[in-house]
Amino acid sequence: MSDHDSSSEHISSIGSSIAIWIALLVGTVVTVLAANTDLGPFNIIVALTIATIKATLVVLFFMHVKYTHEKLVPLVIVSAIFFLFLLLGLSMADYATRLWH
Amino acid sequence: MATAAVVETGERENYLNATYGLKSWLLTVDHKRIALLYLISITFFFFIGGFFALLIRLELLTPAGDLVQSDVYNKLFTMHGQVMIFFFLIPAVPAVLGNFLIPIMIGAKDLAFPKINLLSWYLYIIGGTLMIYTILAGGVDTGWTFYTPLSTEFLDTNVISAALAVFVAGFSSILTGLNFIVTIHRMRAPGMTWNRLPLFVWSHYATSIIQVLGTPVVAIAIVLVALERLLHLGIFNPALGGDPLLFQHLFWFYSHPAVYIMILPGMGIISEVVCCFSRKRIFGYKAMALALLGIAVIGFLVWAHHMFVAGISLYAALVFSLLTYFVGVPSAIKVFNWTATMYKGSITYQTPMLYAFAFIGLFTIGGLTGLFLASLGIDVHVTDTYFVVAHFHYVMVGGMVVAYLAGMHFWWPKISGRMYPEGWGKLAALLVFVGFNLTFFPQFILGYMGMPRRYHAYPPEFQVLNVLSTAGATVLAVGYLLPMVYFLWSMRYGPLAPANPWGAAGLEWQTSSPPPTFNFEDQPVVTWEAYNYDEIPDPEEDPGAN
Amino acid sequence: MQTSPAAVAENHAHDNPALLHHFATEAQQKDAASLGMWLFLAQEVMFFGGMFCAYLVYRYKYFGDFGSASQQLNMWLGAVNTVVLICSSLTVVLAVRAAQLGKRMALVFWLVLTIFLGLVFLGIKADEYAEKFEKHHVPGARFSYHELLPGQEGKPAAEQQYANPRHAEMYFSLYFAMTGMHALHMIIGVGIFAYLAIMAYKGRYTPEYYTPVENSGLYWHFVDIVWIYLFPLLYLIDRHR
Amino acid sequence: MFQHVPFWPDSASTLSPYVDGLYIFLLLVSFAMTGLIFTMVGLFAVKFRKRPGVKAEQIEGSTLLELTWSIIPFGVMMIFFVWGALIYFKERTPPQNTAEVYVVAKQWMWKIEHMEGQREINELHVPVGRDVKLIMTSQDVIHSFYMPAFRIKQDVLPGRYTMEWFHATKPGTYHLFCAEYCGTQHSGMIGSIVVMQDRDYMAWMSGGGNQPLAVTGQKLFAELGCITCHRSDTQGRGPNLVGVFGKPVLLEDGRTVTADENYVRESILEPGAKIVKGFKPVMPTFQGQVTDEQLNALVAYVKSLNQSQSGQGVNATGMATATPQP
Repeated sequence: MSDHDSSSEHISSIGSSIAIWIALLVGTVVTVLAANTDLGPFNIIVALTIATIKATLVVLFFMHVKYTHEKLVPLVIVSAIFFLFLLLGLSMADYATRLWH
Repeated sequence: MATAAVVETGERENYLNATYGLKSWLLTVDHKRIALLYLISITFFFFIGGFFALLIRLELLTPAGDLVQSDVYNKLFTMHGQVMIFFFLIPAVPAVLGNFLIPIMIGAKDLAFPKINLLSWYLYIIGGTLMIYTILAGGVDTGWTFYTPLSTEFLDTNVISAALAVFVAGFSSILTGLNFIVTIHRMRAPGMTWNRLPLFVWSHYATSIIQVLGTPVVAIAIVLVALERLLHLGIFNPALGGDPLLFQHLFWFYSHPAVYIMILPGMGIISEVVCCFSRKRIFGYKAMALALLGIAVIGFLVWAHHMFVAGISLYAALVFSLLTYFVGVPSAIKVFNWTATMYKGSITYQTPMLYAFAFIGLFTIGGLTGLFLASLGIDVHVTDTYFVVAHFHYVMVGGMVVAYLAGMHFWWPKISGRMYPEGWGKLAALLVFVGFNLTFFPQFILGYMGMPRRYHAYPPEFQVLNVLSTAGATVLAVGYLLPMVYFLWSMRYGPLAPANPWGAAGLEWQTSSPPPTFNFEDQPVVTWEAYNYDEIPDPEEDPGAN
Repeated sequence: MQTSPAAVAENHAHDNPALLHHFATEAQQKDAASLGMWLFLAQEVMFFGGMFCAYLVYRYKYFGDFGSASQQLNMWLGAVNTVVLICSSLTVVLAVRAAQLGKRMALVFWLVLTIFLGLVFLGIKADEYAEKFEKHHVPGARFSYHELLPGQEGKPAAEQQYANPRHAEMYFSLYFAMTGMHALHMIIGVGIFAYLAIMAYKGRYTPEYYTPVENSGLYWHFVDIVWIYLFPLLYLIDRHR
Repeated sequence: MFQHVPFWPDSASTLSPYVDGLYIFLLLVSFAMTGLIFTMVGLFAVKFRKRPGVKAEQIEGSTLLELTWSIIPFGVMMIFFVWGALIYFKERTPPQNTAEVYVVAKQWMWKIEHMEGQREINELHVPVGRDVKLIMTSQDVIHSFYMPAFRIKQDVLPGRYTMEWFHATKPGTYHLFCAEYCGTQHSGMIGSIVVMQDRDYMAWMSGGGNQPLAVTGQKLFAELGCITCHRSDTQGRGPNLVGVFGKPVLLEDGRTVTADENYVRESILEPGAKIVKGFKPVMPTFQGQVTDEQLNALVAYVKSLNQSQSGQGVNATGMATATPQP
């Protein structure tokens, strides 16, 4: 099996998995703390940044994307995010420039 | 390798006669059999949708709403739209021809996920059953667009079952697209590089991207409409401060690219057909492949051009109008390159080629009138009129349905193992072309005169053109019925088809007609470029021609 | 341009019963399954994306009212559920690892633990929903809402400003749509893992063939990621005021 | 100019010639393009038909040609875009000092109110040669107010105002259509636009003893008690509304918005949404207490405060502190 050039052969070590798990827990705590502190307009930015870091950790390590030899999986992820931002961005392009506010 | 074009006997084992019995069909995981299951089901829905269309045209024969009541008329055009779009146009080419041909064209034994392929068909059937239920239970009159708040709060017809039907059919489409992408990436035969893929495969790759990434958005939008009716969630409810345009944004995010789901596979077919009957390599292979991907991606950036008068911001309208013109460039490349492919060819006029001529012409008109609609100043006048109706029928019927017929005739020998009658085929092609233009060209004029769409009664000055249109529709109906009759006839009485009746390039012509269950006797190894017509001998005699 | 994976090992011996007839090699089959799963998840991103788009539009329009309604949720329950989901993601990672190493009972154990954590999450969610019913915060005819906007508590009563109940109802519509769709995915996930646990107990999965475990794990992680965004977006609007 | 062209629609507004002009340009380009493609396909089909002994000549493609037929169409399309955008801009930006007409759409009729107080259903009488702006809203679903002879339509939405304007140039009776599918009697939601000479229009206007819309609004303003806080002589608990309309307003949260029709409407229905700087959020909502027609009257009244009392109202500088906020 080991000679297969497959995207899913990485066996994650228990230590690194637990490290990521702790990082995710810390991220959750920080999210809650930050949300209860007045950071002005940065509250939402901080919340989404932490969420994105957590999501990235899950994707890279728990979902093994960091270890894949395959360029296709990152490409699929990037295109999903790209098209999601198209949806959000171009919709907001309408709402943010309407004159009825 | 093209010497495989020896006439074979029908007794050879193939996917059709490998096993018998209803169960062997309903539980099959063979992509070719699933394609035939789709062929039967989409044909069924095509004729249901066509029947609604005929009733619509009959009603519009006279200015007064005299044939049916307005509520019935509203149900007719709604269900015509929903049946035709979700149950015919979107699945037709991918699920029938794509399903049948993609694995063979890339030299694979099957799609990557045969069971998911069968699941797709069952989802389609469940969605279709819900649609039939909707029709039998009294219909639905939301318009195929389900616009809120009309669909959520002001109608008491079968909106939820129609929404569910579309939702389930949507997942059938997503799974088909997913299957194609994985198949094209992972299942290609040795030597079948990306640069050697037939454009038909490229077109399905581009289509699948839209199916996978676009369909879920309309799925959730329609689920939210159903939940709004069912559980009184209020996401599109103006009374809660909801914006009715939000639904339109979500709906068109998919439903504009959905137009490309319908037309891109058609473009793939036309590329195959034009090359074959010109006996030439496609002009500008890379540009053609890139244009397909370009249309698919840019197609996602233009959706709000359906909303120029809906109350979106002026600036957003400008941006979307500009982006819409960007789609024009790859479309222009395609039309010019097909034309250039014919240059210095050795052209014969079999039925598929006649449809290809028709496609190039009609798609040109459909595309150009799209530029009218993309132009903001004109769109304000002609949107929601018959101009739009004519435009999208030129693209969807003149484009997609004509391409589908081209493909059905082109690959019918491969699918059924029999030749269709060439003379009847040419007659039907002529009827479709004439009938189509007579039906829909007058509607451009009606639209500019200001006749709104979805009207079941109209001012008398519009009658002349409406009568022309209805007359055309009857011709078109005959044009559609004919192929169904002679295809069925040919299954029994048609002459046996050789492996490669057209002398065409491509792996699908190197296996027998019809192909064996696993497509090839031996794993093919590809050593040639796509459309190597210089290396393929012209068939000594065109079995179907004259 | 790469050549096709099918080019590898044309005459590969079909010794593995899990290798389907139309694949040339196990690696090809595995890569196909993995790519298929990722495409499915891409589809899921867009599915939830539609609701996130609606959320973005209305939060932009009705920021204050959304803040008020958000504070009707129990932040601690949301946080606990986040932790539960993160733990379940870890157990899934360990389950996949156990499958890779061929440890059958460990695999069953981690799968069952994942199911348990999933059920804890759903239980807490159900409790939150029940509270919404009691407080009439469920959209519909019985909806009622009379709460201050964020940051109004300290003001004199005459100046206190209340949230627009209609916009709060909009918030709760989104809340139920988004968390409901997420919970539905969780329920499906629990069902899949129950099936996997049974199959794992029967010894269906080996270090050579554990694709179902791996792909279900990807699905579970995705559902986790959705929640990682839902938690701050739904529970933590304007909490500091 | 097109009266004698068969199947050409009436052209009766200042905008029509612009739209027709662009349309004809697009038609010419399209005919040229379609002609080119049809000719080429036809020519190639005949000239290069299969002949014994003649083989097809393989051509890989030509980047130069492909660039040519990408760039030239793109250039032409940019002309379409800019030309169309200019017309759209004209359509979407009403001039100053238009006559204003309020339109309320419902399934399946158009209710029309003139500033002078005339009301009509499914008919709109307008004078020739004047700019007319329609301020439209819907009581139920989305409709669309379409006047083909003026080449203009605009969707009419529940919950907010949309506008369209025109300048009729030719007396006559023209079609009014609902262009957005709105339910069972959609095709019955039609009417007529009657464009009249000034003299006839004045005669029509003077028929019946209606009171102007702004006066209706003024009465409502008193009846609903708005006047107790929004005083016109001094600053009350709510902002002074004199001279506010059409001006930028500074809000409590630091934003600045323009006091247009939608703003006034929102302020009545959702007073808490935008608080004017320096005022307390004490105004109750009038959601559900005023009809769309009454809202129109109130909006008309607030607007009228600009003209009638301009001497008093303009204390508020450019950045008015006064708006219809509590």
